Amino acid sequence: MPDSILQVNDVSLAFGGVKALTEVSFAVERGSVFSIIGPNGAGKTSMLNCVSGRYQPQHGLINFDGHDVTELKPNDRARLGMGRTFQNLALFGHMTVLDNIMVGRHHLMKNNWLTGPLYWASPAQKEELNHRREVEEIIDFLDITHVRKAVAGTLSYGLRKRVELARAMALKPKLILLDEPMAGMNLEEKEDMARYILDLNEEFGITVVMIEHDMGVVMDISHQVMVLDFGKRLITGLPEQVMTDEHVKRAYLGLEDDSQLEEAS
Amino acid sequence: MNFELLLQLVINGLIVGLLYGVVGMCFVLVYKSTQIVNFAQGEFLLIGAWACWAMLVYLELPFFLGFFLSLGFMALFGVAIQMIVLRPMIGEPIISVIMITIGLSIFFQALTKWIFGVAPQSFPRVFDTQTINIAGLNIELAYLMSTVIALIIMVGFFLFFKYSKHGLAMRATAFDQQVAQSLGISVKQVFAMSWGIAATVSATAGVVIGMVNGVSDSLSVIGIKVFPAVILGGLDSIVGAIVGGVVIGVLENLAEFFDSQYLHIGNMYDIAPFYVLLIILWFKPYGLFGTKDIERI
Amino acid sequence: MSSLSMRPCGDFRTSYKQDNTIFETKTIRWFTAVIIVAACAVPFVFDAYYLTLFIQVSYLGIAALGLNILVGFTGQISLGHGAFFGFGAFASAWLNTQFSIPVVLTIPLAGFLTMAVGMMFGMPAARIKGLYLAIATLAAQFILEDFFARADWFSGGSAGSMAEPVTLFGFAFDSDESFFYIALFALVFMYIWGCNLMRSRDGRAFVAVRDHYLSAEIMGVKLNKYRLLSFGISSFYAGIGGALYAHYLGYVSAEGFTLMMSVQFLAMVIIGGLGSINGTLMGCVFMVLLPEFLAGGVGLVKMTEWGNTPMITDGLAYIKEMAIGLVIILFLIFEPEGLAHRWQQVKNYWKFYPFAY
Amino acid sequence: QESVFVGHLADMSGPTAFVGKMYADGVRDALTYINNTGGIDGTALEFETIDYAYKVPQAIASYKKWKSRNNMVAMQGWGTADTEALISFVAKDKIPVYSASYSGHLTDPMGKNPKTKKPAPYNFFYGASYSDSCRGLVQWAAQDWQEKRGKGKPKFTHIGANHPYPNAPKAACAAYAEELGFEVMAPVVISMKPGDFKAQCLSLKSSATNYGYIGNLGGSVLSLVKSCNTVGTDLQFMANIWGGDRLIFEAAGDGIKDYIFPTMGPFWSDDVAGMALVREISKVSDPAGEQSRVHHYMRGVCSVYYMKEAMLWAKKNGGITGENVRNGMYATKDWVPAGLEGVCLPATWTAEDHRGINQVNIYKGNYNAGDVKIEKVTEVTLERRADWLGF
Amino acid sequence: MAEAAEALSTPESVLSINNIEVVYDEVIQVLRGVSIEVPQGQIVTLLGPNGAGKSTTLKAISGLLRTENGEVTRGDIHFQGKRIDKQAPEQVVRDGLFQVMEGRRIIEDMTVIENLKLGAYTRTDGEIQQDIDMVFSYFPRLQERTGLAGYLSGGEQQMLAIGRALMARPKMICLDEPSMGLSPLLVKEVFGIIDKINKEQGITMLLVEQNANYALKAADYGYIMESGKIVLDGTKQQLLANEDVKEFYLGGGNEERKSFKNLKSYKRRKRWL
Ligand SMILES: Nc1ncnc2c1ncn2[C@@H]1O[C@H](COP(=O)(O)OP(=O)(O)OP(=O)(O)O)[C@@H](O)[C@H]1O
Ligand SMILES: Nc1ncnc2c1ncn2[C@@H]1O[C@H](COP(=O)(O)OP(=O)(O)OP(=O)(O)O)[C@@H](O)[C@H]1O
Ligand SMILES: [Mg+2]
Ligand SMILES: [Mg+2]
Repeated sequence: MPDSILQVNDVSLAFGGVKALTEVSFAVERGSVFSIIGPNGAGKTSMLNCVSGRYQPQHGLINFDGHDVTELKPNDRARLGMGRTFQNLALFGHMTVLDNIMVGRHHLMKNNWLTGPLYWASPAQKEELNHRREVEEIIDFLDITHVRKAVAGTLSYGLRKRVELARAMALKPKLILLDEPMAGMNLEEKEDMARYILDLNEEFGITVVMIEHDMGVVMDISHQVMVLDFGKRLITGLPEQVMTDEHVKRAYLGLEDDSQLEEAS
Repeated sequence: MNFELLLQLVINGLIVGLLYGVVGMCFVLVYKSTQIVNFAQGEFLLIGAWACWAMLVYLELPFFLGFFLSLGFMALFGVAIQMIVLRPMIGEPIISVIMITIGLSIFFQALTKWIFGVAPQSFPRVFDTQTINIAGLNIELAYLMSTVIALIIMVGFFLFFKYSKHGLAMRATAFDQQVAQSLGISVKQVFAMSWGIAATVSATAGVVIGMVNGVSDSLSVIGIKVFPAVILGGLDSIVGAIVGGVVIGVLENLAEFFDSQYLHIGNMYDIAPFYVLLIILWFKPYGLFGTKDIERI
Repeated sequence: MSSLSMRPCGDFRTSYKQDNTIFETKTIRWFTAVIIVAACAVPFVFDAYYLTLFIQVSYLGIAALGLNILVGFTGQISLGHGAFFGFGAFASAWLNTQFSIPVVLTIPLAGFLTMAVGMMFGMPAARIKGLYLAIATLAAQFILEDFFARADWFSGGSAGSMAEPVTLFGFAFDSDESFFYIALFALVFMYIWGCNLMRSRDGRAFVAVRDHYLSAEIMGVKLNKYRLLSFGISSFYAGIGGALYAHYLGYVSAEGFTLMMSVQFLAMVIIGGLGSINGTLMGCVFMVLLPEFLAGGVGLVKMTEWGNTPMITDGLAYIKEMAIGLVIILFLIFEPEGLAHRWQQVKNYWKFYPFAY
Repeated sequence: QESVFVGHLADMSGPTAFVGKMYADGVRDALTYINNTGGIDGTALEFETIDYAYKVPQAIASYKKWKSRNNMVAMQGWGTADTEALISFVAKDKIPVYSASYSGHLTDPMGKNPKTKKPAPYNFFYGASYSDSCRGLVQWAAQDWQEKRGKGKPKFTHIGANHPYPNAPKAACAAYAEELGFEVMAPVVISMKPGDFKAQCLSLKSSATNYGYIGNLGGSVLSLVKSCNTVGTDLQFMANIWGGDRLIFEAAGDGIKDYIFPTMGPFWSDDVAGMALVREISKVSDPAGEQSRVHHYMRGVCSVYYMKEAMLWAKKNGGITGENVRNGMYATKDWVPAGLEGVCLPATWTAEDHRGINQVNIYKGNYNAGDVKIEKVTEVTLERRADWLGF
Repeated sequence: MAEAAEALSTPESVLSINNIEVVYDEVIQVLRGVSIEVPQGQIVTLLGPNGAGKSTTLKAISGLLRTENGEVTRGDIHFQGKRIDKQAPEQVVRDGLFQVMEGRRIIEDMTVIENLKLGAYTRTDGEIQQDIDMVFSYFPRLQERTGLAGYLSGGEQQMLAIGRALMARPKMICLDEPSMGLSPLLVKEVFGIIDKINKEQGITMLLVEQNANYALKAADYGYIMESGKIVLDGTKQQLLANEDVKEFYLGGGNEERKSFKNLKSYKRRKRWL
């Protein structure tokens, strides 16, 4: 059995009458790119929320990197090395980009409300600067140097997505969860984003779980794809396998006559 | 245990509580449509009561005429305040707007003191019998009247928010002014309407309380008393405001009962509701009827 | 927090250390130093009336800084800050008279005691949000006020309690001139503390919690800890401010710490600018000087002919109060984001000068 | 000396403005009148009135301002909280303060009584202390109970806010009531702001209190009387010095019956020798002479005139300084300021005892269809008991 | 570009933007002279990279700029011959120009139906129920969601936002990235709907999109914006044939579409400026 960093067993989640997830199981191999696709409202984001601790599944187990995290608080999961971005942008709107990313370093830093204010007289300054250096590297990597000091709330949509990614990377995660990282981007930017994702996967060795609607991207960069529909797992497999599945075609792609996607598959 | 006293206190609490409820509803109305916590609520009561008092005493109008005229005046007043002071604040941080209402409260409290003095003034007699007796407790007629008015207003508000187009528009405005504008809702109109209504209804309460206790600047204290009531019921619930008001009213009186009979701590009447408020909020963070914030990500 | 970094051209940063400083430019650093030195000379230049105002600014300013950490940075409205301020005042006096701890020590101790009380009342913050929390703090205000008037052992009850002056190495700081230095030191210390807090780990966590608590939690910030901690720190500031106030006045009365005082602190924070340390001090100066200016204005009115009618002279007190309300209103209408914002815009203007953008 | 400075603190817009305004008028008019008629033997009284709205910090700030800027020699103060807050300051700075707070604490200049928190050597007031006037009322109540042949022990309740001013006589008066054979009930707390006090009245009713001492003033007293009438209590209200005057009756209207209150001087309409001067003084702010002043106004005038006499003495004995003015207060016994005979009661201050007067006049008032009827009930002179000094 | 704009400024253009400049916060200039013409009954699309100022342009049209501390400092905007750049946003809506804002922006604490009803706020006719049914027939998923709209999934919210615009029955709709976050199937459907209401109801559209393929196919005319300036415009055919557009917006120029996997870290970037 391959080494899986994330195992989700039989997770079910319901909101009142709405069954968002029904007995979903999957495993993500360490170092891979794992995509979740599915129609709108299928429960993809809910799945991510269960993994990152925003929602408590009513049933099922989630194992991350050898720890049972099912009951853990979100901040403790972050500590274990789980970063994520959000579908409906969740940046700290009034902070600068730099500070936003520095928040990602939170759990790696030690200074607190007593030592931090003593700044010069404590290790705080050194610590701050060390982390700042690493954050700058991430900023460089994602090409957002020019907006480093801008207030996050005033950025355009696409840039904000990139800052979110930077913030998630700052956590030094082993696993990163991306919720529609390419929504609202044009082709060129999607290419950039794909490049970043690949780099962070290949160079930094971070496992990626990604929700995305752009089939081209999903096909090209993921190692495994899972399809959700109405809260249930439809199929898990290699991209080519998934793309040719009849159910998937009907429920999700609807690509009878779409030449572009055909050529992609 | 002194059951007679207990019963009388509870009845007293119910009746006073309903009045808190009415004022609370105005609060909720403004909050629901503008997200503004109106710290000048008490001053609306005060100004309404003084306006009515002036019409009856200076102009010597008959009660009902004076009363309705002052309601009309208050509607205009509410709209005017909104136009002059709150309109420029549309889209500004909520807390700045709250601070503005605090400024208004300071301003109007001083203004009424200047115009009408610091001494409390009594309303002229309106009803032949001022009180009636329920279970051995004398209750002012004005209070009973207000009970009826309270219920009518409550049902009205409830239907308004649930079903009317303007009610929807108000809620939308409260949620997101920018989106509301993008839907063609005139935020200005919505604000004007809600402040107008709130001022009018508060004035009613002000007149009722003024008839019982006399008119003085302390009427504005009701504005603070109503806070726990509204929070208890849930900031955005019309029914909650009434229930919260009644709960606070009864609580005060129960506190007085236990204090005077057993505890002898003193001042429990004023403080106990706040302890209870903290306890209730602990278990129901959005009050009894308030809607939870949507926490989706 | 500006969207542009305001640095004159040619002043480049060569290290992150330089980029992280509190004072953005050399000029500002010099300017600040000059201000502090100049402040030290105040007692020799100004008379006691101005000194009282300076001292008022410092103890109120310290408390307001704390409130801004809570309201401006963590986004939790508190209506009980005045009561916490009062608690600090009583606590310091109590520690000093009851346990004979020297005042220099009771002041920070009172800060920590108030911090504990603040966290106790902040506990609901873990569950309650927004205006519900604001009203819970209103409850704290009234409960504490009642406590002051009742707890004879602690506050001297409704009669109040005495507070000894600060003494250090046998020297008593009991005059305005000498106390001024204590106040100045405390203010500068707490100011720097605040600035440093906001540029280090926990300060960022506060702002993150304010801006988006859900994502903050997922980024590894312990929500409840920081919600509570910000109550604690803000009360700590309030406690320090209150303690200074107590030992300055020499007497603490149960009556002083009303809702109105809490509102006044809020006004300082909002007028100064939410989430701005410098703004808070500006707001504080504004709120302290406002009544003084108005008193002056009122005096002028009295001298005019039309102003000398009984209607006006009898109403002067009210006119003054109305003016306070009015100034707050007008101020917020024209500068809803506070003095700090205006200051920023002025700076931006000069940065780009002579171009408009 | 060409002129000396006197600070004047007043509450004309705060919670005690109801009476604060009238007292302040008395002080202001008197100060102005003294200046208009030649000052202190040629020395003008410079003064400034500050409306501090009953806020302690503002009072202290004003005090410091006057002290440092104006070289103040004496102060006319007002409230209980601020006066007590200033005790140590004025003692250190040697500036006599004539307050309108009649708190018993202020009467012990040497701190002789163990109950005294801190000695108040520079505090003076014209009037019987709150404790003493409450004692006077209790004395009257005991007699009244006997006359009415009430059965059993009469019950006594202190009613008022939990604030320094209403609380000032609470313990002292309760102790004395107990001494006289009253059953002292748990105090009833009502706020200083008017409101609906029916709940408190219901508990007063159910505890069957016979005599209720009102520690508050103004609007809240009115509310209390009204609420209790609605509830139908059967108790005898006894107000403190600030809680009873013509305006209370006018504002309360029909509801008010047999209301007992103390004074320390005559009413406007009384025909006493000193009234002529008071009327002259009143013309300062009311040239037409239309207003009829309440007794608080007169106490304001007395307060200033005792100070004036002390200053005259000081001028002759080394110049008007704070210390000399204080000594001037001790110079004579049983004295009345010149021209105010009958208006101010003869008073005595000594270096050991600042209980200026210990006499209380007790009145009963009624309102009847637009008519205020006030009649004198009795006059009580209290002992100068050592254990009552400063308590 | 200038001549193209001139060619278009025929009397039939409903919306014409004339050389506008927009400044945020009194100092941050975002648009630097943008001119756009939208002819009656047509679909015009506005493409461009992140941060180019597309959303800003739409906000300038609908008057919402002012709620964000922004200001049109130069130029003017005319809708049906009437100048609207100084008008209040609600008046613009009443005039018949509706904007679907970026990022869904539904009223989260109301139900789906209430949200739809709000879309029809400016209408006074009684056919609202009919239109609600119409929206449900477009997006059947919405009908099943009876709870508060805030609990809808991202895509469902997007559907609701589009549905709400349809409820207003405007003369013109400005759509800000309508396909964002929708599944491929739905993207196609949404463009189908856009096409349909354009053809059937004759509603003019200004479409800001990132999905250039679909957008250009649906549109009659297109503009490309970068850093606050229009850098290229032309008819659908012109743009589809343009090499740069092909490479940077449509994917795959002459050769086959390249795989995302094989992109180089360094890429050729086209900037028209
Ligand atoms: N907190 C919640 N309360 C109630 N219902 C919820 C909640 N969160 C999600 N849902 C419902 O669960 C279903 C799944 O939502 P989810 O956000 O996971 O979908 P999704 O797959 O991410 O869709 P999309 O691609 O549109 O974002 C939706 O129907 C949604 O309405
Ligand atoms: N409220 C604001 N205050 C200051 N600057 C702003 C504001 N809104 C937008 N901007 C700036 O204006 C520029 C254009 O933003 P806009 O949102 O119009 O871009 P866009 O073309 O819609 O991009 P995207 O495709 O990412 O949505 C950006 O650089 C952004 O930072
Ligand atoms: Mg989703
Ligand atoms: Mg955009």
